[in-house]
Amino acid sequence: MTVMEQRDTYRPAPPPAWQPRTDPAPLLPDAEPYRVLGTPAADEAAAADPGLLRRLYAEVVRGRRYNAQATALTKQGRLAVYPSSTGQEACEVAAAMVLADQDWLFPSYRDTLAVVGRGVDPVEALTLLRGDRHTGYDPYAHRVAPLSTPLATQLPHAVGLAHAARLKGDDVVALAMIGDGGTSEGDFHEALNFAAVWRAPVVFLVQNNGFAISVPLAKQSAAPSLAHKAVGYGIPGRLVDGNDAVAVHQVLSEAVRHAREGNGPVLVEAITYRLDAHTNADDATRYRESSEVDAWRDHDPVLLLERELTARGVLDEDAIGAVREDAEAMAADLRARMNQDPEIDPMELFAHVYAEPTPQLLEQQAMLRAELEAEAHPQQEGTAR
Amino acid sequence: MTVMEQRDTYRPAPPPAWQPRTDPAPLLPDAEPYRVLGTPAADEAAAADPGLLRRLYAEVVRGRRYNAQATALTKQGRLAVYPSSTGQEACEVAAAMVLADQDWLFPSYRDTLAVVGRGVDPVEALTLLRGDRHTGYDPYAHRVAPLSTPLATQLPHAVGLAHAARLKGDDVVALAMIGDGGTSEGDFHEALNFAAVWRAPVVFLVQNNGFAISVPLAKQSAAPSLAHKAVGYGIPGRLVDGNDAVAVHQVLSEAVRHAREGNGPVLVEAITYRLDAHTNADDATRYRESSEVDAWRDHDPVLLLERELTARGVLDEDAIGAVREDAEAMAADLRARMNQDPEIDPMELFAHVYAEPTPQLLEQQAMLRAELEAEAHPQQEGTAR
Amino acid sequence: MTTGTSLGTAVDSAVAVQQTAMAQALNRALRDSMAEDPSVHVLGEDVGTLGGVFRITDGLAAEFGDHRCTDTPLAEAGILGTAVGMAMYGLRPVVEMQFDAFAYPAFEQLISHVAKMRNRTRGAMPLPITVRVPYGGGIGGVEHHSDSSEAYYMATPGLHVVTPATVADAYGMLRQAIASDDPVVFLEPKRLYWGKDAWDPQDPAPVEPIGKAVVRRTGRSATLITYGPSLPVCLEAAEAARAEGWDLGVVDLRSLVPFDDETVCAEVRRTGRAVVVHESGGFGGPGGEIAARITERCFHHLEAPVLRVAGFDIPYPPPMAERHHLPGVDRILDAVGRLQWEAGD
Amino acid sequence: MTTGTSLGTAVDSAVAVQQTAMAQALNRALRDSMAEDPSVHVLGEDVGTLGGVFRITDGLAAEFGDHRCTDTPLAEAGILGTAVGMAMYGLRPVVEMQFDAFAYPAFEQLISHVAKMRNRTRGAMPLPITVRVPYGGGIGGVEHHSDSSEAYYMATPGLHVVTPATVADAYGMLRQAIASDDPVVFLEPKRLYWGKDAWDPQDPAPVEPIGKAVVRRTGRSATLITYGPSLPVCLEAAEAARAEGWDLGVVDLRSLVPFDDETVCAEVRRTGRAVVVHESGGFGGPGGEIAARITERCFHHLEAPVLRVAGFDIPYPPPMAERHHLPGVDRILDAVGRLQWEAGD
Ligand SMILES: Cc1ncc(C[n+]2csc(CCOP(=O)(O)OP(=O)(O)O)c2C)c(N)n1
Ligand SMILES: Cc1ncc(C[n+]2csc(CCOP(=O)(O)OP(=O)(O)O)c2C)c(N)n1
Ligand SMILES: [Mg+2]
Ligand SMILES: [Mg+2]
Repeated sequence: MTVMEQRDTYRPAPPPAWQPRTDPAPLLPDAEPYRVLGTPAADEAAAADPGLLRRLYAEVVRGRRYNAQATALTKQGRLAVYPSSTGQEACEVAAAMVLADQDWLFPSYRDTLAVVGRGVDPVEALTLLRGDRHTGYDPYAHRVAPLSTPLATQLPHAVGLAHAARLKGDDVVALAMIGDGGTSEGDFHEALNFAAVWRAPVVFLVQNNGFAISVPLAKQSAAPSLAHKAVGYGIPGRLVDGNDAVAVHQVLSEAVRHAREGNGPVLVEAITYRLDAHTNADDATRYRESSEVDAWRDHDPVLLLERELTARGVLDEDAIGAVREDAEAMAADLRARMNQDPEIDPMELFAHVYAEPTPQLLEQQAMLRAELEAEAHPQQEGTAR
Repeated sequence: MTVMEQRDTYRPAPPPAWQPRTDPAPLLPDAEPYRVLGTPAADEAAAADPGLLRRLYAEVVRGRRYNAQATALTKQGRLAVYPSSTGQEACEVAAAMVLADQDWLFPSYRDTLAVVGRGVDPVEALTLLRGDRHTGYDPYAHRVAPLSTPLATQLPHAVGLAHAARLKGDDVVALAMIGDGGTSEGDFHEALNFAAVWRAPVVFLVQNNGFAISVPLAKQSAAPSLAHKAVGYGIPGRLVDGNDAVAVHQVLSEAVRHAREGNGPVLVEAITYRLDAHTNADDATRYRESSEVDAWRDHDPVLLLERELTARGVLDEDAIGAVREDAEAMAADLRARMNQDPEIDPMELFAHVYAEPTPQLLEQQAMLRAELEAEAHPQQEGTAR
Repeated sequence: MTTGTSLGTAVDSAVAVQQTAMAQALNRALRDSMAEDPSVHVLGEDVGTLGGVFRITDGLAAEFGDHRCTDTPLAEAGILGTAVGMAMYGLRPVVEMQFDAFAYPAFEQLISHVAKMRNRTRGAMPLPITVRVPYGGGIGGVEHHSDSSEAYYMATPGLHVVTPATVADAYGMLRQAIASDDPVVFLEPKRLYWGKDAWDPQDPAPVEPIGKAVVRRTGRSATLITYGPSLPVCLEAAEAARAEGWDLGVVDLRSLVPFDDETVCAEVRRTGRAVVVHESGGFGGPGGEIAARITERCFHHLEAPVLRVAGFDIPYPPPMAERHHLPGVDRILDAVGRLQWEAGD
Repeated sequence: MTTGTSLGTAVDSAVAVQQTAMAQALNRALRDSMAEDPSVHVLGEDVGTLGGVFRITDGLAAEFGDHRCTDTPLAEAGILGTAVGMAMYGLRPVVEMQFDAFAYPAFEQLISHVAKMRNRTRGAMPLPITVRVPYGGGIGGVEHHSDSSEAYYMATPGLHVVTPATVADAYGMLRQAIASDDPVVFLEPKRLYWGKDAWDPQDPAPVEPIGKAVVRRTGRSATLITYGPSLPVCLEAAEAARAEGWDLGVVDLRSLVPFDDETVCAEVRRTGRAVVVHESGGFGGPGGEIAARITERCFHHLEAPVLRVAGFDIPYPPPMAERHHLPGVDRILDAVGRLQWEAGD
């Protein structure tokens, strides 16, 4: 058929593979972060489960106290460093609470609180930051992956684990935590994409605390919101007030349910603020005004809950006092236990490099053992030294 | 102020940093790929610039012929490998045409056609695939970066270059090309994000040809469209029928204008199809039905233009014949020149590793020189060998 | 280039056994591992429907299902990173990197997690992951398709780094790698993929465990120490050396980590002379480590310094120039000739 | 740990000169480079407003503007990849990687583009990029904050790999690196950042060019060969060795690529004994290459094999255990003691 003959049969059409795909509309986040406290939704929440609000309050207060205690421990030289989540306790606490026992948490280095929330011993959760061990807890005991220092790298792990569990037919959701800065890393992108394509049951929680160390969000992203990234993977993006513990709890619970029911991953962006410096070693005055910090102090997660609950008469001074006492007891225990010198066994350096140490490692271990013995018993040495 | 006192002043509010950010709506792509040919928009296009349509047609036909010739050269052992863009010529041709002289092109390994479209000598554009040289052309001569084999890695280069030009006050737009598969790489994400934050004048052109080697789009992404990724960076995403050369030309021209005027990057997804196998070494029947290929043959970019232009009376058999002859001449020239054996200077191995060869490289070069001399004059050797 | 010459005496005697290519043996190893152990999962780019660009995973998706042999999205960090998560949940992922240079995007996952996870968790969370990396040149590949990246992996504690050079080892060592509770970087010499050897897939010959070097040829004059793609070249060189009056031994390292000091040093102590041969760049490449540790252990047995024949310290050249870059028989014999024969022997 | 002892005789005599920390000298080098050459741009995480987590870029954004010293989004491949593009357009980017292990995400860009671009384009497109990598341990850093990654970079042709160990070199070599038309991986020993030395920022002492090693201490008995964070340790060891009757020389390599065979071999030929000392893991680390090339070149001058003292072949340990891992004075002296003194001398 020549072109001229084709001319009459010319039926213009869109490209053949083209079909209207998923509707993007339901994947897009709302324009405003979801809030409960101080809104009519708080009535419902309080009516539906008044115990939950009190539990959230107690946990947020404990979390705040934990952060303060850990920061104090850095000053006493008992911790090498502490990246505090002060101001972000609502996210930390809710992330741990929404998971079922068999679910997995994939924390970033700032998420000690969420780790402790899963049941990990508070001291074991801190070994990394104390400096005696890397991961101090058995990840399988409470289904908590190691705190991840390389940003965003734990996200693909969460996807792989959730995918594997699904392949095995197990009811497991993985919740992976990351900061606003971390969303710029390639691993964030790859993890979300794999999860979406595989429909893996993963909830990605971005705590947008406004800064990556000194770098403000405006230098990190030009997106309408970080939750808007979700549509690019074909998954729902949700935006929540990260200082409103009840709202975070609701949004994450809903996301976990969505994932658990086989609908694939969800991206949640929680708008929050880091009230402390990046770590005890950081000087936040170099990059932000105290007026900004003050504005956020008034939107503090502890305060928001306290105000709401007292306004509702669910909490009174006595109840608040009891919660604070409980937090003090936790802090005292942590302090006491962290004030003990951890034991270091130098031979452990070689213990877990491989299942079986290589001949080379055995040689090195023998060398170190000999050195330590010579140090301990200098008189037994053959040479002058 | 105690909590109880605060109770009365409790004014619930959204998080302090929260402001309504960019409106996402204008960033989202239309639901259907933009088309011109066979639609009323074709009237306008033909009226506005009838020469453009004919030029596009001539280029698309030349491109098709170039692809066929290069593939034939692989069979004759004149090229090591050729990743054909047969079926995708509309994108290749338009990408080169929309750029001004001072602009830069960042091609992927499949984009030899676009490289040639910028003015690079067709033989120099093929050295990489012939195997005598890596990049055969001077990137500065026509402002074309080397063909990039590692997928997506050239995208951040485009961003950096465009950013640098903007800092220097130069009017330069960078157009970076990538496939659907390449969008899964972390570098894609990082490049788009940097470009968006820096408002760098970059146009990202994704040729979605349905496959990454054997992997179909459905295993690559669950997004409504790849263009929907744009909103996650706060930049416009556009969707176009990639086999409609006029539509691609319009959308890319508009994107280049947008970037040139300082509005930042644009992400364009062109829906197209690779009619040939991935490369001459690939067997596409292992992963797709010929019926699918046939459906696309009917939506071929050459055919779409030919039908439109003949239907409009802009082209007749003679004109078509002339275009084809021109393409044949180009192919004959390419064939003739590629049939000459390229010269290899083994000493060049050491020439461009550093500005000045290291002492170690000089030693190695001397060794190779001695070997080659011994090979050339075996009788002059001292030893038996 | 000689590939697939019969290696080892055991194989030499089995005359009736069929000729099998290394690619087929690798495919068979994956299949047998998957059949025996349902926790073995293969993932990578094009490994499913296509069976991999080198066809190493051919037929696995059809036999075991897409969920056992999975075409992933195109993102190497994502592939290895999700494999980490899968291993955390008790699976044994076998990851294919399509070409050596395309493993680099996964470098961070490999170095900071795969290699360290057991250590980071004090043994609680081992990662039995096999990372298959087709490596090396000699196949006429364009830019970025012929890297030798073993130096990077060798320098990373926590990884096993192994590479077969024979068909029997391809099968046996891949089975071992998959069965290992440690992460293994399994380097597959691309240019040996289609080299054939007498090897019976129905009755695979047992091979030495990972961590053991094998003396492929005993010799009295000097010892060539090599691995992977350079083994056939060394055997050819040893054959050619006879004409010079040299009786060369050839050691196939097989495993770079762990390293078999014992076997290597026993040979070198006997001959007193050694040349390390590999295709990877010389400077900072594996040969430096190997030569240094031999010297540390065998100094007083050495008649000459341990020499190295390696790829040049340049980016891998275009295909038409690669023969100048790759260590060949002549270059190896030249090095043997420099082993200071006047000094002793 | 001793840092900032006065190094070199020239400095010793300049008593009145102010004490300057290496971090300050690096900062000064950036500032002077930026002031002299408007094409020098600094980019990285937190390099702007904060001045970097180690304060090496302190004040640069204020002095030269955000566009010259830019806080990037948090993505190392993106940082290095955009730097490649900037260099293509004629700028001289200086990239800061916040910690050694956080350079790994940029590995692909470094290996496949930065190292190769000049070669890929036959000289047309050189990339004058400086990649600053704070490296090594000894600062009590948690996991992933103390890696020594020099072996990876050394094994990559196309990169220069250098590391200062003195305040004067920190300034001088960073200036040279930025001025170089080749890409330079500039390794900054973290634990020497705050070590001070007599050095005048107003009148910076000239230093040897990149590619030259410097003999920091001459000795007759044996030569310690080292670089970066281990230099002060070696100088301390040499001092302590006097008590044993050993007169040790110390060579500061400064530049791993290009490597100064001449200076190193001249020293070793004189003493006949050498120990290579570095903090990076031993197996597959820089020491293997160094020992092997010394042996190749100086075999008949050697009374003993070139020994190595290095970090163990383990993931970097937690801070409270790092002192056991790091090569210290005793471990160096033990190695010197094993240099077969009975054999000669
Ligand atoms: C891959 C990688 N690059 C850089 C760093 C250094 N670093 C540690 S925390 C941090 C900022 C993280 O910001 P964000 O993700 O917003 O988390 P936040 O600290 O606010 O919780 C940086 C750059 C790192 N840990 N990992
Ligand atoms: C980083 C990297 N990983 C893997 C490859 C191997 N590879 C070459 S082409 C290709 C598929 C690319 O698909 P797509 O991006 O859709 O482009 P297309 O081939 O369709 O033009 C793959 C996996 C590569 N070149 N680079
Ligand atoms: Mg943050
Ligand atoms: Mg494609």
